[in-house]
Amino acid sequence: MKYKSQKVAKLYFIAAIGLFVGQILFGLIIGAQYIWGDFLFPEIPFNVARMVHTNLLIVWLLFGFMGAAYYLVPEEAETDLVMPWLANLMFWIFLTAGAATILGYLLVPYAQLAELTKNELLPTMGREFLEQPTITKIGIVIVALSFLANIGLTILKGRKTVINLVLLMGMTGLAVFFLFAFYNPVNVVLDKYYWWWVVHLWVEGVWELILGSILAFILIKTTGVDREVIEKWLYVIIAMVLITGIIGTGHHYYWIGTPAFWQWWGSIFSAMEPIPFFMMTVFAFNMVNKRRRNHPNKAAVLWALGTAVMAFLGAGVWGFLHTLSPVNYYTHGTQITAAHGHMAFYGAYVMIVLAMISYAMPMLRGREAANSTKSQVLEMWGFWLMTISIVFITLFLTGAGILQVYLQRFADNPMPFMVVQEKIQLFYALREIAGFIFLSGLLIYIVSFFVGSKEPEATIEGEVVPT
Amino acid sequence: MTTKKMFLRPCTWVYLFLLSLTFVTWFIGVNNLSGRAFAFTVLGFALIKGQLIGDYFMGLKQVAGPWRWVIFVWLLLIGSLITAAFWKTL
Amino acid sequence: MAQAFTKAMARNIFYGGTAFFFLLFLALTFQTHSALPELDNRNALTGPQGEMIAKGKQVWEENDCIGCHTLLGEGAYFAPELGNVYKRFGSTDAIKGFIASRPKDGVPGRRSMPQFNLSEEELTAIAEFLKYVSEIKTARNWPPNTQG
Amino acid sequence: MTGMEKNRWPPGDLVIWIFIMAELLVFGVFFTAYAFTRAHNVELFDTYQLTLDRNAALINTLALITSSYFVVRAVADIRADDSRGCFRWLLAALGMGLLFLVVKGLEYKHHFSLGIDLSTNTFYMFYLSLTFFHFLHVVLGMVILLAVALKARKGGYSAAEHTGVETGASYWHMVDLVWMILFPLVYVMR
Repeated sequence: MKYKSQKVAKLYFIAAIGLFVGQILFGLIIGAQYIWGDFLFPEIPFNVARMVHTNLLIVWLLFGFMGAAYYLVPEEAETDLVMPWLANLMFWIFLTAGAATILGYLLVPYAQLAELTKNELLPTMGREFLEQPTITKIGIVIVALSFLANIGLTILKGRKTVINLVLLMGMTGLAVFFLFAFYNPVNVVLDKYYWWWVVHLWVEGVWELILGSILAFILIKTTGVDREVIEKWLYVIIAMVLITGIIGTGHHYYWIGTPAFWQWWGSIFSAMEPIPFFMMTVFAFNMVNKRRRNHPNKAAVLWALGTAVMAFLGAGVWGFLHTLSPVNYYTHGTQITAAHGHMAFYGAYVMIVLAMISYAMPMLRGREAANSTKSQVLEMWGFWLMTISIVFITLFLTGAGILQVYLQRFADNPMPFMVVQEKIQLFYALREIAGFIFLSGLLIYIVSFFVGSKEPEATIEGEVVPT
Repeated sequence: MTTKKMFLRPCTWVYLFLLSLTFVTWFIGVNNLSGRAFAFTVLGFALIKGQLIGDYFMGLKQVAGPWRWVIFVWLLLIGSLITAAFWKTL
Repeated sequence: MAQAFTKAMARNIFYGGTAFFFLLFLALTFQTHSALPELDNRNALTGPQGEMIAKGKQVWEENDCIGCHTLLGEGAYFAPELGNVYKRFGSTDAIKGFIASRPKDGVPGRRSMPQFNLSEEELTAIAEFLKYVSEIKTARNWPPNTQG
Repeated sequence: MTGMEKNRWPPGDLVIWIFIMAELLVFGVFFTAYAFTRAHNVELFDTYQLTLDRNAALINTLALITSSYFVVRAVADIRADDSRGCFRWLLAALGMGLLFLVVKGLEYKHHFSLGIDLSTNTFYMFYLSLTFFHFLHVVLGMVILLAVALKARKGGYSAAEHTGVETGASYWHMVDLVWMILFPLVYVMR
């Protein structure tokens, strides 16, 4: 850790991991409700638990992104944060607002929450992933603006690296596109059209800039490869991301009442979306192979490579599976979508945040560069358990989805939704088991922070063999 | 100056050849000539034009190795796919 | 001769490509807006009927229906598609009857929709809203069949 | 880079070639989609193809080929260290590009005056999508050529270092190349 103000990242990372645990617990609850329909009914209905599951995911990833930014921006800019106090203040505001919102979901019926928060003044609630009360949304905008001011001014003051600029663009885009969350017309087609400007242009657009810049930062730090090379590829990859991803939004405009030309535009451009992910995988492995030194933090390198692979599989391959409009005609809004969502979010965004935490946390806790070998071994156990479980969760949901598509949409005598759900129970049960293994991986991951803290740091063994 | 001429002269010939192929294509077009013979002549012309642009204008003729073939492979691919799609309808 | 592969060029392509494709996206959005009046059933949204549908959308949102159901394929996958529920049930009365009759404590061992205690006006509003959605002209008449 | 010896890499910055490949991929998919969709709607496509103006397409093809040739001359000039010549040929190429835009613009004006848009029918969806996507590439290519031309006028390139000229030229030839396929495919083949 070179700059004192980087320290604020630690709070953000701790909160991120804490909320991550919450997300997984609620994931297990809704997973159980898929098997036992009356589980926790009517105390915690499915929609409430799901809302907690998805909202916690978004909030903890945002905590992770902000933490990552507070750690890497000063180091890249070679100057302290301009307003570390603001970063601290915003942390507590965001955490309080987030916790209050989640408690609101859990403690009062959603309709009552809408009434309490005066949703009728500016109705924005009740849309998928944007369930937060309007007042929370305004809070998010304020937090985002303060955050942008903080890192933006720091970047302006210091060295302007490509990584910092790309990160700043990503974060700015995140804030700008979130504003479409406030547009909620009665016209359902328009509502959905611009809803995707938040959701798609986030996860298949500006978030990928954030992902790319964090990945590039970790690769520079852990491989010692020339910054020039890494930054050049970063530009190429994010250019491909946006070239394919912006028009790729069209793969959400097939069946919501939008005109038919989107079938073609959406199919063609979104079919190209795996290309940048593939480039990212090749890039990450290339850089690690060309490394100038071995970094003692093996766990961080593992997370970084894992991100590249799993993002390609989850976002690239599983996305491509159902992105072409003739396929999507059958798969739209089924468990296939859920399968893709789980692996893509884990592979791209969960893993990059954990990679950054893995890289930065030892320094934030006063280490030179890495945790002890013992701690790292445990962390890598967590990596494998979580990653393998998410692969199985994805496979089981894909199985469920294929069967659902066949029985409900493709067969000669389509069956009703609820009948089909009973027939695919087995997959849901298997998914829940994989979910518990995921939780065990997560717990081992957390334990790794408390194990071997007294032991000496891992050291580099052997010299780099140039390839 | 000789190297410049060596580069330009073939390009000029290619340019004139491209113009003449274009006129033939246009002639087939304005007279609404249809059927396999005309359609695939026109497609063949287009592929030849593409290859000439790649080889001479883009300078791929002077390249050895995989990049030499990017345009060729692309033309081959879309040429076959378009042929496959048009074949039965003509 | 060493091949040029410069960061400056990569940067230019990033900025140029992004601007290019974003403008193209805006152009397609403009096209979409001019095509929507034929498709999105906006005529239903005028007059007192329109107010009822607006109220219905509010009921839909303030009870987080999307947290279990899909609407034109978007939402959660825990409960049936509702973009075509009007066609599946055949009438707004059937929809109202279904929502009003959900048991307060659920059905043992099975998924059940919560009892939302909606007023008669709210029930009418949400049923009208669902009717309006079912009359949006989706491409290829999605969903593929009445089961959704 | 004046001799006739073989190179390992194509002219210009390698990044542009990565994007040329990406662009060709997109256009290739679009062309294939056109061809196979036509195979399912032969009558519709053949009927509406007749409403297109082949004379305008001829002028546009000639304009792009000529423009490409002018760019070749610009590259030849800069390789001979002639910045002024390079600048002039690039201006001429830009003029041809402008001619393309005007002619294509008049075609669009005609279609729009008849109320034709992407939702009219499948043929027009493809015709407008393909040509408009290409149209925007012409605009983008012209912006690139203009930037290169202005730098050339200021003497920013030389026989020793003119990667920028070759980069812009490669992109422009790609725009030309795509039209070589688009013209027969959409306007002529039936």
